[in-house]
Amino acid sequence: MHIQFTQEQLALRKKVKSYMEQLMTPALCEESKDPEFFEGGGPEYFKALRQLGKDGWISLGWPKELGGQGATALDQYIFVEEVMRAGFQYPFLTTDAVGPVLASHARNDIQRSLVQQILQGEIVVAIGYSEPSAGTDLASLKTKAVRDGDHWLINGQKIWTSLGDFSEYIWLAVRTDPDPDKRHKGITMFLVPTASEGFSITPIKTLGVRTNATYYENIRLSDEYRVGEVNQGWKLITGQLNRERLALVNHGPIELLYDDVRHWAAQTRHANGKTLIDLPWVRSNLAKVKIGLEALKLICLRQAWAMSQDTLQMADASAAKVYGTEFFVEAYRLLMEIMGQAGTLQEGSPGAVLQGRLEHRYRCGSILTFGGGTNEIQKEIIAGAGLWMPRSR
Amino acid sequence: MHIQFTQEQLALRKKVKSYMEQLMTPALCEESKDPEFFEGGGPEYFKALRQLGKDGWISLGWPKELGGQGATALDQYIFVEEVMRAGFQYPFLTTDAVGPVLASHARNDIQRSLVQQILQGEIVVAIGYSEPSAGTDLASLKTKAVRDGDHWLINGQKIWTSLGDFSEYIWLAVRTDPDPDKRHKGITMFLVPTASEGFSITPIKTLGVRTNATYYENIRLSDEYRVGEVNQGWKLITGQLNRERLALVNHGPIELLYDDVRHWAAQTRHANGKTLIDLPWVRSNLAKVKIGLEALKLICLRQAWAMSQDTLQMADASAAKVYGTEFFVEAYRLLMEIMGQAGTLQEGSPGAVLQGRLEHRYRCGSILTFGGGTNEIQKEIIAGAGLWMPRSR
Amino acid sequence: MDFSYSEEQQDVQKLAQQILTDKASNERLQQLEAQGAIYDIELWQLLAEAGLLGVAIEEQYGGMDFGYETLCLVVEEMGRSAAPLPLIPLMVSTALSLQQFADEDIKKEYLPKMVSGNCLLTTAMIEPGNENMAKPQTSAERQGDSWLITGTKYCVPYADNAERILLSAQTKEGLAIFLVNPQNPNVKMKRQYVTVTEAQYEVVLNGAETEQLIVLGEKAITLTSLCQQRVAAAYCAMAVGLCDKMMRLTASYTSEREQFGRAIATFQAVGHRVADCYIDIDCLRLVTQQAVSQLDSASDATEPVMTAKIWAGDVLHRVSQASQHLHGGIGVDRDYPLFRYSLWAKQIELSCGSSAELLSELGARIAVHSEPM
Amino acid sequence: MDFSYSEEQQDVQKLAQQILTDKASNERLQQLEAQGAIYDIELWQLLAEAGLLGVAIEEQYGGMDFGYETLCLVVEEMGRSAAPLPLIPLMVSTALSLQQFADEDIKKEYLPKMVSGNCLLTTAMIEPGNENMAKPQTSAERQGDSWLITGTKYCVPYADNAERILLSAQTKEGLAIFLVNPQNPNVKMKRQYVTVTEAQYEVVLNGAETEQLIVLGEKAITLTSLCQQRVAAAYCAMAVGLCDKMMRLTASYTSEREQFGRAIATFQAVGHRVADCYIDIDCLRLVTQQAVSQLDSASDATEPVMTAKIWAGDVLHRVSQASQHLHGGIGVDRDYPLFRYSLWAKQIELSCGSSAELLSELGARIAVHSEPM
Repeated sequence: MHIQFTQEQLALRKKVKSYMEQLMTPALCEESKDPEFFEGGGPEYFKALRQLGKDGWISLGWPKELGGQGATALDQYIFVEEVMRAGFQYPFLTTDAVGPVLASHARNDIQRSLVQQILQGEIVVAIGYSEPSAGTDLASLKTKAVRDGDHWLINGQKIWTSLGDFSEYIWLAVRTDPDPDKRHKGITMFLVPTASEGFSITPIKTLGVRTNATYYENIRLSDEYRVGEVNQGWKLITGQLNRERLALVNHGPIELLYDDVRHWAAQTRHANGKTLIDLPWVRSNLAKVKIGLEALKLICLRQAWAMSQDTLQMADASAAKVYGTEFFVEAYRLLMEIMGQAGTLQEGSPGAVLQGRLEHRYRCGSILTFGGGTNEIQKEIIAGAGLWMPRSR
Repeated sequence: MHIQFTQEQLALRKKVKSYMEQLMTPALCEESKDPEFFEGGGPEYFKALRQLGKDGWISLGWPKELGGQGATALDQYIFVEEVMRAGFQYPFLTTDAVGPVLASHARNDIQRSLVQQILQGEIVVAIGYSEPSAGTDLASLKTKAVRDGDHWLINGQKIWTSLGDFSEYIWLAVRTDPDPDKRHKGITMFLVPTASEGFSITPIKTLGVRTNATYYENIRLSDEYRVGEVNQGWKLITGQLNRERLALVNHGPIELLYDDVRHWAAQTRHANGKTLIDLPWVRSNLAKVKIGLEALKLICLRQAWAMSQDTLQMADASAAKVYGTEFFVEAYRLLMEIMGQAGTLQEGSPGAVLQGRLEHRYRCGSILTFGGGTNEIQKEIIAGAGLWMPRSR
Repeated sequence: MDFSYSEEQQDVQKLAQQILTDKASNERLQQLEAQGAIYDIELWQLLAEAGLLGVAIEEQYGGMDFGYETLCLVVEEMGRSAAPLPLIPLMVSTALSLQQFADEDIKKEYLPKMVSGNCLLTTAMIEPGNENMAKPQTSAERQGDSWLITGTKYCVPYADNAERILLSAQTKEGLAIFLVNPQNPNVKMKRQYVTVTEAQYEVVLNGAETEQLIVLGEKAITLTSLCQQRVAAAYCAMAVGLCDKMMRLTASYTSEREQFGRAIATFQAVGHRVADCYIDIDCLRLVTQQAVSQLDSASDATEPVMTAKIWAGDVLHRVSQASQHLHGGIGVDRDYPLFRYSLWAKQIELSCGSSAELLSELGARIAVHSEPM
Repeated sequence: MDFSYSEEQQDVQKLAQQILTDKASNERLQQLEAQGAIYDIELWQLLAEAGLLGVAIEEQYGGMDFGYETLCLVVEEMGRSAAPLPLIPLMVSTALSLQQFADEDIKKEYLPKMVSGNCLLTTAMIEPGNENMAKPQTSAERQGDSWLITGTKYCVPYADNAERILLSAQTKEGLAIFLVNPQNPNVKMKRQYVTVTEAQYEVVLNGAETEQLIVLGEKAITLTSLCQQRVAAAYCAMAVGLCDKMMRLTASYTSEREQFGRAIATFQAVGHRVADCYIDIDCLRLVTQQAVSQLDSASDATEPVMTAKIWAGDVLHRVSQASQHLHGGIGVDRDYPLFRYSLWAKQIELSCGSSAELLSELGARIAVHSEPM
C-alpha cells in the first residue's frame, strides 16, 4: 500500500494549479462575485470555459475512443480538485456526465457536433430530471414525449433545472411508455434546445443560489435530438453517477476553507488579547475538521484509485457520497463556530470573514445530503450491496 | 412556571437521604460488592427490604385505595432518586409495577396475601415476558397455559428473567388463546411460584450482571394464581410502563457519577503536574455531561409533574426514555475518557477509579437502549402520537 | 414545582399566536421581503395595540407588568412565525435594561413610546472581534455634562431606524452605559448584510456626544451581564418557536409528500429523524424554560443561560439540517417558508456565543466549582 | 498511489484469517475463558509455526521481514477473531523496539525465541496517572555495570508470564530503556483486572537490578515515541478487525432475526444504522492504513497516528453500541461472541489516549503549524 501521489500526479497537480491561476483573471473573479453569475454563465465565464476546451482540459478524463485523453480517474480527480480550489464553476454535469454519455451514443451529425461543442467549452447543458412529484423516486417522472411522425411532441415540467438560464440544451428525461408497470423501462433521453418554441423557464430563488423550473409545452422536436434508444433512457441517467458523485464530494474546496480559517484564526485576536487559535475550543474545532478531512481525502482518493483499477464497489461509492455530504455540513458548522457572530456576515459587509465564503457555503450546503441521490437511498445500497442485508420495506 | 422543589419536597428528599444512610449498613455494603449479590438477593439485602416495608416506604407511591400512601409521582421520583443514589438495588418491578397491578386485581386470599408480602418487603417477583423469539414483538410470545379443570398446565421458556434466582414468584405472561389473529388478545398473566414442580432456571452471564433463562415444564397451577381476566393480560403488561420507564432514567445515579468524576478530576494530577480538571478537554467533557444532565433532570421532573397532574403525553414519556438511555451511553463515554486507561480498571484492582463503578456501568449500560421498550418503538410512538405522522412500514 | 404557565400567561401566548398566525402568512412575509422592508410595521402596530410589546413593562409606563417570562412567550411565538419584528433588540435588550437601570426621566421619555410601538430603540451588543459587552474597546470621555464616545460597534440591529442606541463604553471611572442618538453627526453607519434579512449596521462613533448616561461602574457591569443573559435566553425562546415550527412543517410535508407510492413519513428513516427532532426540542424547551424562569425570578442564571444557549446552538443546527434534508428541494425554495427558519437557525446559533465557545466557558466554571473530594 | 496490498501481504492475511477462523471459534474462546487461561498457547504455537509471529522480524532472527504493515494485517485478523493472544505486547511494542534499537547480542538472544513462540516479552507503557512512556516517574541509578530501577508501572500485559519487561526510566544521563526480569526479587506484581480478560499487572520495582540497558538519551526518546505510535496504530488495525466483525455479526443477526413477521434488517432504522457503521469503518480503515503505511515507510507519522486513534476511539464506541443495541438481549449474553468485541472496543478506546485527549493534542499541533495568512 502506498498512499502517496506519484511524481507524475504531483506534476499534474502543479500544472493544473498554475494553469488555473492564469485562467482566473481579475475580470473573471470580479464577474463571479455578481450574484447573477455565482454559478457561472457570464461572458468571462464562457471565455474561460472555451479556453479550457481549447487547451484540451475538458477532454482530459474522456475515454480515448471518444476523442478524450483517457486520463485515469485519479488524474481526473486531481484536475477537478484544483479547478474547484481555484473557485471556477466548472460545469461537471455537462463535461463529465452528459458529454461522455452523448459521445458514446452519438448517432448523427447534430449529436456529434454537440459533443464537439462540449469539448470546446462552447456550451453548457442543464439536467432535466426532477419533477415536482418525482424527486428521489425519479422513475415516476411524468413529462412525456409522444411520437409524431419523424418528430416528438414533448410536454411537461421539470424543477431544479440548475444552470438552465445559460444552457443551450436541456438533457431531458421523458416518459415514452405510459404503461405504469414500465416505470424505469419507459424513459427516453432527449437534448432539448432551450431556443425551442414551447420552452420556458422561471427562476427559483433558494437559500443559496438560483435554480429554475422549466416548462415544455408542445415542443416539437426532430428525432435527431433523441439520445440512445427509445425507452432505454434509465441506464443513460445512472451510467455516470459514480464519477458525478465523486466530483460532488471532492475534498479540495473544504480543505481550502479549513486552511483559510486556520490561518485566519492564527492572526485574529480575541477580545482577551490572545489569538483565536490559542483558545482550546477553537483548536478542538479545527482538529475535528482535520480528522474528518483526512478521512474524506482518503475516501475520495481510494475511490478514484478503484475507478482507475475498475474495482469500485457500489457500496463504497455510496459511502463516499454519504460521508462527504454529511461531513461538509458538520465542517461548515465547526468552522463557522470559530468565527462567532462574524460568521453571519455576508461578502461585502464590513467585518465579513474570508469574503463571506463560509456563510455562502452554509446556504448552499443544505442540498448536498439529498441532491445527487438522497443519502437514505445510498444507505439502502450500502446495506444491500455492501452487507447483503435484505431490502428494507 | 416554577422549576424548583417545594419545601415539602426538599424535606422529603432530606428524610429519604438520611433514612438510606442508616439503611446502607456496612454489612449490606460489603454484601453488595459480592458479584453474586450485585443485583441484590443476599440476607442483608432482604433485611433492608423488609425494613423498607416495615417503615412504610414501599407503599409510598401506591394509591390510597390499594393501601398505599398516594404520594405524588414527584414525591415518588424523589424517593427513587435517593434510593438509587444510595446504591440500594431496589426491586422497582416488584414494588411499583407488579405490586400495584396485582393489588388492583387481587381476587382471592392468595393474591391479597402476596400484595401484603410485597408491601412488607418479604418477597421479590421476577418478570417473565421475553422469549427467545419474542423480544420487541412481545405479543408473539409462545409460552402457553392450557386449562385443566380448576388448574392450568403451563409450558414454555422465558429469557432475561432477571432476579429470577432470588424471586419467590415469576410474573408470567402466557398465551391462552392459540388463535394467531389474537396476538395481543390471547395473553393471560400468572404468578408462578418458583418452588413449583416443573420450574427450572439457568443463569445467563452477560457483559454486566447475571440474568436467567427460566423453563416451565408441565407446571400445574391452580386458577388462583391467574391475575386478571383470561386473555386480558396485555393491558396488565403495559399499564405501569410509564412509571417503570421513568424509574429507568432517573437522573440521580448519573448525577452522582458526574459529581464524583468531577471531584476526582479536581484532585488528580496529570503527568504534567496540572490537575486533570485544568485540562481544557477534561472541562469540555464535563460540560457536555453537565448540559445533558440538566436536560435529563428537567425531562424527568416534568414527566413526574405531568403524572402528578394526570397530563402525561405518551410521546413525552417515550422521549424521556429515548433521551435518558442514549444520554447514559454518551455520558459514560465522556466520563470514562477523562479517566483514560485507568477507566478500564475493575473494582479491587490497584488504581481502580471510584471503585470501578463507571467500568461496571459501561458493561451494564448496553441493555438500556433496547430494554424497557426498544428506542425504535419509542420513536414510532413519538412520530405517531406526538406528531400525527402516518405509521411507518 | 410547577411546569405550567399561569392563565394570564396563557392568554398572552394565545393572543400572540392568533395575531401572528393571521398576519404573518408566508405570502405576507414574501411581500415584505420583495419590498426589502426592514420590519413589518403594520404587524408591529397590531402587536402594540394588543398590548403585547409591553408585557414586561411596568404599568406606569403603559405595560402589563407580567414579567420577562411572559415576554419570552411572545418571543417564542415570533420565532414560530419567523416574522421580521424588532422585539428582541427593542424590548429585551433595550427596554428591560432601561426599566431596571435608567433614571425616571429617561424611562418616562422612552418606555411608553416603545410600548405603544411608536419608537425604536436598539442596543449595540458587540464590537469587531469582541462579543463581550462588558469589555468594550469603545471609550467615552467626560466633557462637562456630556460624554464624547469613540469606537466601533458591529451588527447593531435596526440602528438606522432607531431613535437611540444603548451601548457600553469604557471610561476613566469604569464601564458606562449610554444612550446615543444615531443621527448625531459624529456617528456613521454602514449596513451589514447577515444571514437573515434583519437590518444590521456597523456603527462608527467618532467623538459622538451624548448626555444620556444610563449607569456607571458596578451597575453598568450588572446591566451588561443581565442584558446579555436576557438576550441569550430570549434567543433560546425564539429558537424553541423556530425549531418547533420547522419540525411541524417537516412532519406535515413528509406525511403528504409521496414517493414510491407512499407518504415518505412512512419510511422509518424519515419518521425517526423527525422523532429525534421532537426529543431535541423537548430538551431545548425545558432548559430554556429553566433559564427564563430563573432570570424572571432574579436568581443567578449564568449557568442555566449558558446551558440553554448551548442546547439552542446544537438543536437549531440539527433540526434545521434534518428539516432541510427531509424536505428535499422544496426546503431551499424561497417560495416555501422553511428557508427563513433555517437562516434564523444559523443566525441565532452564532449569536451570543456558539455552542463550542460556551461549552468551553461552562467547563471553566465547573472546574472552579469542583473542589477535590 | 496504490491502495492494494502486495501478493505476499495478501498471502499472510489469508493465512492468518484461515488459522484464526479455524481455531478461534466461539466454543474455543468460551473454553479458554472458563479455564481462566491467560492466552491461547496452542493457537499461539500454530501461528508461530506458520511464521506469522515473525512477519516483521528480519530473516536473520527467524522472521520473514515483511515489515510493520504486514504485521498489522495479522493484528487486524486477531481483532476480527477476538482471540486472546499477546501479539501486540510481544511483537509490536517489544520485538520491534528491540529489533530497531537493541544490541546484536540482545536481539540474538530474544528475537528468535519470540518468533518461534517460545518466549514472552512485554512492555510497560504506562504508570499510575501517567500514560507518557517518555516521561516516566520511574528512575534508574547506575551501580557498576548494572542499574537499579525504582518505580511503579501499571497495566503491564502478561507481565507474570514474561521473561523480560521492556520499560523506561529516568536516569541522570537522560531517559533510558531497560529489559528487566520480572522474577527479580525486588519486583512485585499484582494482577489488575481490566475490561477485557487480558492479564495485566501492576509492577512495582524497588531497586530492581538489571544489566540490560537497551538505549539511553535521544535514542531512548525515539524508541518510546515509535513504540507508542506503533502500538497505537496496531490497536487501530485491531479496531478495524473488531468493528468489521461486529458489523458483520449484526448484519447477519438482523437478517435472520424475525420480529413482527419479518427480518428486523428490513426495518430502515436497523439497516441504516448498520450502513452508518459501514461508513464509519471505511473511514477508520483508511486513516489506519495511512498511519500504518507511514510508520512502515519510516516517515513521521505523528499526526496520521493521532488521527487514526481518534477515529478508532469514536468508531469503536459507535459500532459497539450500535451492534449491542441492534442485537438486543443476545448481544450481552456471554454465550454469543459479540460481548468480547464490545469489551475490547472499550479497552482500546481508552488505551493510547482517548479521542477527547488526542483531539486536544492534535489541536495544539495544528495551532503551532498555522502561520497567520
